[in-house]
Amino acid sequence: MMKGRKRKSGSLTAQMLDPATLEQIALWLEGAGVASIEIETEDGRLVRIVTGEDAALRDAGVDPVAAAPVEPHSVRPAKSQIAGHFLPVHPARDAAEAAIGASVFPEQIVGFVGIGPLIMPIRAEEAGTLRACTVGPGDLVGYGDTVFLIEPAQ
Amino acid sequence: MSVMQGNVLSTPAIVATATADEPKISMIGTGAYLIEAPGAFDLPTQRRIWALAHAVEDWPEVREVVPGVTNLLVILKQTPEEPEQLHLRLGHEWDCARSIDLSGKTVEIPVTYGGDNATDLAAICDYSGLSDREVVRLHWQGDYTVVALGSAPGFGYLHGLDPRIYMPRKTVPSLRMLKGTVTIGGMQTGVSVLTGPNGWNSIGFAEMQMFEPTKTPPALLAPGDRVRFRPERIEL
Amino acid sequence: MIEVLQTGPLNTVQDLGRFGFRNAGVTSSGAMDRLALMVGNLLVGNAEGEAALEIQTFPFRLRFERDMAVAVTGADCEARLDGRRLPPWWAMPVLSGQVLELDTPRRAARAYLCLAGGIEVEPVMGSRSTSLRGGFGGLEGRFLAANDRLPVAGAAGPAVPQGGFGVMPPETALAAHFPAPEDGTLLVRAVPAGEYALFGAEAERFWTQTWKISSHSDRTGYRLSGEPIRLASPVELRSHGVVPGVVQMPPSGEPIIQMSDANTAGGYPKMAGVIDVDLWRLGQARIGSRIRFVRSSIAEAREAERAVRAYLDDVRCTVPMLAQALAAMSRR
Amino acid sequence: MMSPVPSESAPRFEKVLIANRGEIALRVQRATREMGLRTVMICSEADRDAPYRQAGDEFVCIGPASPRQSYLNQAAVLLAARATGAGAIHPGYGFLSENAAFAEAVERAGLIFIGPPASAIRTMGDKIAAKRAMIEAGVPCVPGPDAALPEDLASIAAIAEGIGYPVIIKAAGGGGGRGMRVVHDPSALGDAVSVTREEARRAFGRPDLYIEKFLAHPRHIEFQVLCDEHDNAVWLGHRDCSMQRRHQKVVEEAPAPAIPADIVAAVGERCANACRKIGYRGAGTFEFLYEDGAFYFIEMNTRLQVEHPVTEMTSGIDIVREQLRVAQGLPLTISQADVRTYGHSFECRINAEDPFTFAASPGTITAAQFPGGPGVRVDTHVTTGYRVSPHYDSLIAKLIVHAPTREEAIRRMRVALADTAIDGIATNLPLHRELFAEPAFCAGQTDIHYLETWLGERKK
Repeated sequence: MMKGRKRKSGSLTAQMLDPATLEQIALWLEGAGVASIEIETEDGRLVRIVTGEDAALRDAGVDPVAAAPVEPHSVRPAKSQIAGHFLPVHPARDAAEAAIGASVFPEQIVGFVGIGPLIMPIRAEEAGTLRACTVGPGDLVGYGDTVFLIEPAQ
Repeated sequence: MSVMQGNVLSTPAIVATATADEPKISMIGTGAYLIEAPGAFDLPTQRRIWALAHAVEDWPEVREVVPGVTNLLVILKQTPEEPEQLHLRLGHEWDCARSIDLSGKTVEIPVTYGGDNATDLAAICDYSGLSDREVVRLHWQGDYTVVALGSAPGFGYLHGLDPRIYMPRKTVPSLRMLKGTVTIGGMQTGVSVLTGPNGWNSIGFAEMQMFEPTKTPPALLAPGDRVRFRPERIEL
Repeated sequence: MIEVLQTGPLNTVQDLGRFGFRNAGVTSSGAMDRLALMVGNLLVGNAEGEAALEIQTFPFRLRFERDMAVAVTGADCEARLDGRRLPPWWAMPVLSGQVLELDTPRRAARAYLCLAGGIEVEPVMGSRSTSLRGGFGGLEGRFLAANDRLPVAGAAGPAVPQGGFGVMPPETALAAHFPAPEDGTLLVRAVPAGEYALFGAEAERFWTQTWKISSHSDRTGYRLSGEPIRLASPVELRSHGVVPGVVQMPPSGEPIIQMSDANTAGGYPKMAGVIDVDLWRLGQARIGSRIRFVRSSIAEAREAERAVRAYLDDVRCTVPMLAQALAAMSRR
Repeated sequence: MMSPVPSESAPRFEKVLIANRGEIALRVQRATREMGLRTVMICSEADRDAPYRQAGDEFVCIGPASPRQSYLNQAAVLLAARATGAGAIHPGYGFLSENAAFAEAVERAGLIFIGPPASAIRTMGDKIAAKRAMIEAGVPCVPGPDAALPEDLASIAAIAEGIGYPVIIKAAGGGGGRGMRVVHDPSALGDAVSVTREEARRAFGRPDLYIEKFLAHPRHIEFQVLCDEHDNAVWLGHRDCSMQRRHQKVVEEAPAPAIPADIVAAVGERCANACRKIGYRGAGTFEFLYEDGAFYFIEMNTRLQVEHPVTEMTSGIDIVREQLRVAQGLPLTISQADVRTYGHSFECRINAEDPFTFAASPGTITAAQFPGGPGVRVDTHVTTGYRVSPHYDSLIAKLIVHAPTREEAIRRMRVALADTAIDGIATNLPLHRELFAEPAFCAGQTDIHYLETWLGERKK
């Protein structure tokens, strides 16, 4: 069953500037060993999110030397094409189609949206690395809502 | 598929069936009732089963009926809402069922008795104490009635076998009995319709097509039909 | 047309089965997992009973010879379209020349490939199901072989959305209406049948023990292995009609469950009948896997049937909605 | 037949999807929440950041900005309801509110359409069928046969005589002044018929002509009705919506000034009866032209209307709440005997448009200030910083006042208008301010041509 968590869909900018989301993204970045990330919003603005110092990474058990170097380039969203509830993993499978940190190719399915008895895919628009998921399992997402952040391949 | 086939060719050695005068009505799963007539396997009982089949097949909840040997399987379109009610109605219908004599056609089947396909003839002779000629004669002189079709497409269970040539089915079935083999199983006889494992005893061979899927009806025989075997050749 | 490039044995064309000829000894045949077939058909806009391919031996590869919409349901075979991995229970448009590959599933036994319009082999006695035993129906009454080409009818329903879409698998969507497996043992609901009482106290073991599906199992029936349950003296019945789901007890004492290609007649004592609505789950049980019978009732069966019906209706109603919504969104 | 009244404890639905945007989405949502129901609000990409997004339980974007891809995308609306588990859909006004096919699709999907049955929407959407149904129910209609005129002039003259002069001859396929001729006396009939018929043949390819009573100076008067499933139908008084430009209402008031109470009551009763007769359900409006003490039915709006607040102010009845109750299968909270109207109410539609050229004025509102005080109601979805999208209707707020008398209500509206300020975009506030200073308007009883004439003269 879907979790009935209240979730508002909104623009990427609005989502980015939400303190809770910022904090969450920072956590993911830390988890991925990434120091900062720049996100291009739909109105062309660049939002840079910088995580704590190296010390914070060490505290989190992440070796800063091993942290992937992140060039200051933009991150692309993978969006839902329809309103429904986010399914990170296909209900008949044990694992996600693509894990955070994995490379994805254009059109690859990275997650799902459940609409009653049906399921719609969320796809990567271009090749890159799946960096973060911006919504929780079972959350209500809308048309055009960003669900994943993908760092494009060079 | 072979493993599941042996059981269908039954000889009523020990028969667990209904009590003296009440039919036994039971469900198989959620969508079928089996009505088993009381008493012996005889034509009057079988005719009453046919009458029951005839009465029930047009009930709106019934998808198909399958007459067996003194029994009737009633397959429903869906799981009944009130299974007890349906049980009672079937019982009542049996009470009302009177013998009907299906005005069947007469089918004459040319048979080559003996020969390569009559691998069990010797065993029947041993069991009955009759000569092979006697066995063959008693078989083709018989006047048979199709009791039911089943076990394989178009296979008819024939009633009317001379008790002198009753022969229990084999404990070890033949692995590849040819389609068209004329066989005896217990108190019944028939012509096999598929090539494959078979526990009945072979005494001859018939060329006649018993089943053609594209024909209407696809099966040559129907319950109530009369069957005569005509000895075309006897190779002993 | 579709062309089979690679296949194992025993993969056949199946629909919901052939009815009305059991009294002539003709088995009903039809998909082992009828629910997967129905859902697959609904996804591509077909009536729920159109003919599809039942794939139970792998690997299986096939090429589409024209653009069409297809759905793969049932067991998760890690399907790949031109090498690109597809989620299970998935429908999508395919292009002429594209190749679909299905690999041995890790769970479940059978996958269904439904095509918009349905496989257009000639119906025999009202059905396109293959009767392997009878040698008719489906593709010349036989199982598929490499280089076979099968005709596909024109699609009648709305177009399947470009990017593909899926359906909540019945196991998830209907979880509340089916008993969950216990330690990997499939729980199959059944009601006692005609000769149940003959087994007396022994019958209890039928429910309590775990049975293994033996390797002598196929579309005709599943032979189960376990601690035998025998009668004091063997009983044979007069030959009578049987249906899929009947659990027979041969003298060996190990049950046989008749499946889609069930014999039309039998004479072994009948211990129980699997409720119809649980047969699709049994159809996905693999050889070597374990099952346990759970005593059920007609009322419980009806309840589950209602839930399945509601699920199918929901899918039928929502699929065109999704297609229309996406079509309206892509029109400028 | 009375259907059983469902108990309050087993509602037909617990979650309502509001298939609309802007002020009406917010209006419906408030009533829904008051009733303890949960809400799903949908939006297009253009309305993603709508200020009301925080108010409901769930808020979800269903498609791109273009209405056809979102608010008019029936399947997307139904899917959103399916995805969120909403049991009912409130269509508001506009968009899908009078779409019989949508109402049917909602019911087919097992959901409740908060509005009349599809059949009623369909009947009332067909002008001829609606007129026939109203004649049958005894609601007065514009005199004139529903059939094309015969060929011979004598028969036509007899029909015209029966209707009473002046009459209007209309070409089938004509409209907007083309292919129409007003005939004031019998002597002019022959020429008018032959000229119009020729025009019809040439311009529209069909020679068919229709004849109708011509109303020179009608007022637009409408009756609000409410019906439930238990054979109760009430009318909640009437409104005057004559202040129109190109059929767009600009100012509405309740009650309509200076119409004898007995005539009003007779027509109101017939409207309620008509509802019972056609099996109507929910809220609806009967629109009439009124001239020389007589009402002529023009159409029925099978939905909630923009101007419903003026009736709420004078009757004290929450129309949206009643709609929701009816959809739950509950009876109306009131019977006709309970309906009491009091005082006078005005509504000004504040649009994001140039007040006199009426050119749409999308953009960001840099400051928004709304009035308050006794008898003042503002229905709006905009706040400072709101971006008015070019994709949708330009209505950004409704200013509603209520006072014991029409004169007091006018004074109250003047103050309210003065206290309203919307910066950053052009609005029609200046038009409203001028109108409420206009003596003829303030005197009341202006006809449907008044505003356009006044605007024309103002230009000179």
